[in-house]
Amino acid sequence: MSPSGRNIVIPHLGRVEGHGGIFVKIVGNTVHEVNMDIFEGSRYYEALLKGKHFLEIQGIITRVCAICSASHTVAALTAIENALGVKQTERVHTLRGLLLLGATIESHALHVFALALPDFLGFDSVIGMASKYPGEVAFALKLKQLGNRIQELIGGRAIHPINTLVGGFGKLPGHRELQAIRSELQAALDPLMGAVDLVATLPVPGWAEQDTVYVALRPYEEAYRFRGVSICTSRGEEFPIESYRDVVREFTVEHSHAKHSALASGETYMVGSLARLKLWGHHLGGRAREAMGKLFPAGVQDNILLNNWAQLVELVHCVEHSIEVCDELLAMPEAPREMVDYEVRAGRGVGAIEVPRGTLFHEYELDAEGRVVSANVITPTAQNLANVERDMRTAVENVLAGGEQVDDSRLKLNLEMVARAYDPCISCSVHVTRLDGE
Amino acid sequence: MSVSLPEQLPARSAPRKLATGVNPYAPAQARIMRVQDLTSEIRLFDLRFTDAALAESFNFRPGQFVELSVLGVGEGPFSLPSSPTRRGMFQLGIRRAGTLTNYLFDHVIEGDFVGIRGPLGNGFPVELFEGQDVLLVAGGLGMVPLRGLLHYLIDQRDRFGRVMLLYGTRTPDQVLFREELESLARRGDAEILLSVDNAQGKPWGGRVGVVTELLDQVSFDVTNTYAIACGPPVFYKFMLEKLVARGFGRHRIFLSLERRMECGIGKCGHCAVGYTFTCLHGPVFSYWDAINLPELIYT
Amino acid sequence: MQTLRMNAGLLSSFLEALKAFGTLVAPVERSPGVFALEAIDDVSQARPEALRTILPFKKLLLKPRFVMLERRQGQYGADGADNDLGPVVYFGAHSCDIHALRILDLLYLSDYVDPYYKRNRDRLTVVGYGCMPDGKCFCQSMDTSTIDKDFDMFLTPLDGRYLVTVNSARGDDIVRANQHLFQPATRRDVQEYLERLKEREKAFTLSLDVTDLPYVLELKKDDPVWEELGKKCLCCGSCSMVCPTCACFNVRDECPEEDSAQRVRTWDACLYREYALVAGGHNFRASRADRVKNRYYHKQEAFVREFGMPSCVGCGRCIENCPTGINVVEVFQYVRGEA
Amino acid sequence: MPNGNDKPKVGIFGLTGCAGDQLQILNCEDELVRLAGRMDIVDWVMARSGNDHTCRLDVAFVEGVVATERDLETLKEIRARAKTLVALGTCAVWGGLPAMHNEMSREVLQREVYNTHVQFLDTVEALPPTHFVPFELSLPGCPIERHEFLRVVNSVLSGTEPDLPRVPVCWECKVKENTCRVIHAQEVCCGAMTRGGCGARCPSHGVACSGCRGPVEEPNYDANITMFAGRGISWLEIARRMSNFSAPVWMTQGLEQEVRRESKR
Ligand SMILES: Cc1cc2nc3c(=O)[nH]c(=O)nc-3n(C[C@H](O)[C@H](O)[C@H](O)COP(=O)(O)OP(=O)(O)OC[C@H]3O[C@@H](n4cnc5c(N)ncnc54)[C@H](O)[C@@H]3O)c2cc1C
Ligand code: SF4
Ligand code: SF4
Ligand code: SF4
Repeated sequence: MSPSGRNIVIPHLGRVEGHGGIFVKIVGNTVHEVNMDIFEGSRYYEALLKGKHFLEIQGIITRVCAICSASHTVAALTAIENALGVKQTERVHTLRGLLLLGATIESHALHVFALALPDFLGFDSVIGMASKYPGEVAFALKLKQLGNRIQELIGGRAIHPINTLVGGFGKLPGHRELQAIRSELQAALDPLMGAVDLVATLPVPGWAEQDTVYVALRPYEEAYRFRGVSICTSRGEEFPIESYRDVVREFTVEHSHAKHSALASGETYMVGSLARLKLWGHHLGGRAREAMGKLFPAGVQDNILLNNWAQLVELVHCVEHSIEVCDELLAMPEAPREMVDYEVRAGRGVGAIEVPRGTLFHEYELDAEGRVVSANVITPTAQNLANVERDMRTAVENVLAGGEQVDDSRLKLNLEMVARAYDPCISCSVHVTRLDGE
Repeated sequence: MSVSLPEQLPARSAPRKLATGVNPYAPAQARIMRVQDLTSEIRLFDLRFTDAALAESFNFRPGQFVELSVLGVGEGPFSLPSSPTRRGMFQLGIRRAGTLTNYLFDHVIEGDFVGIRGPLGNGFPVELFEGQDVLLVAGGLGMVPLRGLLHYLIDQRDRFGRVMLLYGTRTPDQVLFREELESLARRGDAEILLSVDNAQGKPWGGRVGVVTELLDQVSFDVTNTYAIACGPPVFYKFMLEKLVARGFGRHRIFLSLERRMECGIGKCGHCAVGYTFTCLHGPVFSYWDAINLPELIYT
Repeated sequence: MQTLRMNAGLLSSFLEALKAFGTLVAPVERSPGVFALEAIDDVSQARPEALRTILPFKKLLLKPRFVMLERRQGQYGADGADNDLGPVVYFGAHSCDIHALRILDLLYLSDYVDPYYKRNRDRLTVVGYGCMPDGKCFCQSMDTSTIDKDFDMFLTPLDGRYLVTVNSARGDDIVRANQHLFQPATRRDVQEYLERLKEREKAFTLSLDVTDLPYVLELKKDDPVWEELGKKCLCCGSCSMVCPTCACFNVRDECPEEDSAQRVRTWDACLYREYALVAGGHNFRASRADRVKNRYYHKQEAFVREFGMPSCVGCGRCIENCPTGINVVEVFQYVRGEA
Repeated sequence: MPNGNDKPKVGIFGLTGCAGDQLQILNCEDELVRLAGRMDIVDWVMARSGNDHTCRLDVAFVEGVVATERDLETLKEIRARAKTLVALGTCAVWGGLPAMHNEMSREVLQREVYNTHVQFLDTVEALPPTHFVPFELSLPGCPIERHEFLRVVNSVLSGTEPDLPRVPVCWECKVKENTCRVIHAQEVCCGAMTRGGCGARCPSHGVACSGCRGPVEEPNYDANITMFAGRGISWLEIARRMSNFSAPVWMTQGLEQEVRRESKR
């Protein structure tokens, strides 16, 4: 191994959703090149949407990514309804909220326990981890299942919901089912806090620390929420959602099928659980607040590895909040179906929501017959990609600065841990597009 | 030697019971005693019921069949190539064709257990054949049910007149029970003529040509002979009319039909041709009855 | 047979009383104008006058899908426990339904008795209800518009009361356990019943000409009409699923989990492509036209030859549930060259 | 299948797709732990690191479409390694949404999406893997249904071929006694053309089937189209609903012409 130059290549990153690799070129103790190489094929869904009827959008766009299918569904419906001027009823708003909570429980449970924790505990997969931590793994799978059950109940299916319609729902969940889900959520809280205690004992390495700009939506009410009213940065700026294109600047890079994003200032930034916690963690209450105290004893630090811990805090919040939402729904009378009437008209609408991996933007422009004129989707992973590369660079340099001989496998693990901490969703990331205005 | 056979009941009659159990869908366990390859694609399985009483009492008519199953894999109807004159054991000649049969070939060995329901179907009306000449015509796998009948006739040789077998396959290596048939012919128990479509350069003492041509090789007294035909659809297409052309009355020709079957007891409907359930009213029909079915027999 | 009367106001007490004899199953309204047979607790939900439920009573005897035989961890399960519905009281059977029940009995209780059917059949109490036909009913033509056997009780609605026919020992048990609900029928009741009968006979608007139908079909075996129908039919099987006398099933083995095996029985229809397919790929009814033709021949030709009556009871379910609008009555008019 | 004590080696692969079928496998939480004891999952990038990318495989599952040259290479490698190859999901079996009917050409799509001069020379028209190599088994669904996947795995592990129902969605829909979307709501429901197994999920939620599981064998497209048109539904609407999945199989010539004619008007 020549000390002056070496390449670290991870051809196919494991335990992430989609297909990507990492290439790092090191000369001496400095990193010359960092590429998160995304070779996922494109499916061009957004372009294929052009000319489609708005009622088709959800069924198509949800299939950008399975893990995020409920999130894309809600974002798309919000954008379409904004374009058409459809007002959500309170029940529809509440049910969609529960759907998002279910999606977040499932996604976070999968990521924290099955994809990220094996690194911290020294296993190559959750299956290996199950041999030493059978109870924890079993609980995590139960929790993930519960997230799926919520999505099944509200969306009709755990992946690619079908019950979610523009203006309402095909079929509403009955009180019996809601009650059953509620009691399972209640039962999950204590073991979840047990997992928090276990994770709180794990040391978090410092080599990934770095000052970062965070972006998240301001919640629609004074509480920790996944739907918001404006875009906020950790530097105190605030922008209306409709101007998201001016806040989030996309650019294409040679080495990747996915576009990258930066702020207007040219700075890269991070969206996701850590960003939300940094900006709105003070809204948390109950057990979630307790969990945050345990996992972030010194407040939210700028270390991307802590995103895993932030997801765990959010898991507690989601379980707790889902119980409250179930109660709200149980207080409403049972009904078979809920749909608001609306008229088809030309319009443009944006839907922005906080999804497990960060802020997701959908925008559609419809013509007078309801056909798609333009579509634009900006996913959290695409927004994070530039920051991922920046964090990887720092991580490698910090480790090398330690002075000792560091072999490739150690560097590879560090790089993978950074990538995984972002919980990247590569399938989503390659579908960033803007259709209009050549 | 004379054996009494189960009665041929009219279909849609008073409730009746299956030898293998009160629940006609539940199989009785049988053990595979021996497995022999007849050809590369057809195997002969010797079976015996685990229940000793059932093993001894199991009686059937030539031409009847059983449903063989492996729970979790599948079930299928198979004719009995053995004769009720030989008790205790029965045989099945099975061709590799799909899910169940693949499993039988790839995973089932001597000593294993399978499920059997039966006997099913009407079987050949052997009482009619007494004192008469019997002409068996088989094509391909059609030899399987006819071999049971052949054994039955030979085991009670004095009750019947001439016993003739005309049997055709595509190639010499597809001739089922070849040695056995040759030795029966040598002993003079039956007049047996074999043919192949193509000898493929292999040693072959029989004829070369389609099986229908064998009919021209023998002479018979059609007023005193029953013809029993069994083979694939194309075989019927040519053979049956040829028999009629040779002077056979349609009611003197019997054949065994194949249809998709799921239950074997006249309930599931799959084998129904009109309202005739191949499994219950058949699979043996006279040619006259068969042409009166609303769908052609060989489609 | 015994004839009684019951005050209309007592219907819910009567239904409550029926619960003592098994799970009460009656038509309920699923969505406006769409009915299904369901087990009910709240007797006010019962809509016995509903002419057709989507699925007929046959689901109370053989479930659309059940496990016939099962082995788990080497242990064999009780045969068909999955299809054991316990005692059921079927309220709201119409005359055509009861005729259809007879046809199923003919199939399942002769020769080899189907034990899964029989177990539920033996515990099925049938309480009929007099209906008024709509434009899709043609039971009159099929000679199934009235019934005089194979039920336990039958309620015919008259003005403010019911004429109650008791037709079995079990029906008698029900009456004896609820003496207070019934009174002897009067001459006026009988008179009104007869008037209603006449009115009902007049109410039919749809009729199917069955004159010599089996032979007409025999003659029309190779008619191009079947090709035409084959082009129109979706082969979705809906007509067979909803038909009270279509009783075909498929058997399939499954390994749902490790160390477990099941033999599963599901409703099937001769319209499905795989119905007559055998190993090696030969299909005895490969063309859609043959499959459609088979359904009509089975009901109106073959069954008649075998049992002296057709296996269609004229309930109109297939007319109501065919998405593409194939209508038996029109089909036969077409076959006769009348439309 | 297992020889001696060797557990069968299994690989799970995703080509270009949404990973829904792999996720659905992960969603078999309880069963997966048990299955892990009976088979050795040696190559599954989505769920583990440290995979063996070269060994022989007893069973391989492939999800997604071939959308890049690299996908095709990967597919061929998997085929060469695997004894039993199973196509997972509608994308793998039929092409699914990525092969959706749309009149835009691939080059236009690329330009529309990326809006730059970046060239991705390796992207090819999305086609199902079944188009390129032979498969032993196909399991459609978007995503696949858990119970069907487990049945396939259990059958394959016990050395037999799974026998999955091949009846249309209408079978399940009728059995669930749903209100028919065609008859009672005049909607374009693809149930009669679509292979069942989902439990008629959409009609059971009061939503017409969009055909996500791909066609049954020999679907009667023409009759379906005629039926919808006969119910007063516009050609555009029919095409809108029918062209999403398994296209271009579902876009019959006749329908395409009618749509063109109608949109000109
Ligand atoms: C009366 C009768 C006698 C038969 N005798 C013999 C025999 O002696 N030897 C022999 O090798 N074959 C015989 N067959 C054919 C044999 O039943 C099929 O080859 C066998 O059922 C195929 O099953 P599989 O699971 O391997 O094939 P698959 O194609 O996987 O079959 C699936 C299911 O379809 C049904 N099925 C498929 N093919 C047939 C068929 N040809 N007939 C009836 N049902 C079918 C069965 O229920 C089977 O379980 C006979 C068929 C009939 C009707
Ligand atoms: S064929 Fe149609 S009308 Fe006749 S009994 Fe069946 S469903 Fe009713
Ligand atoms: S709703 Fe769709 S799937 Fe259901 S019966 Fe009607 S056409 Fe078939
Ligand atoms: S009903 Fe149709 S669209 Fe819905 S899940 Fe089933 S196949 Fe897919």
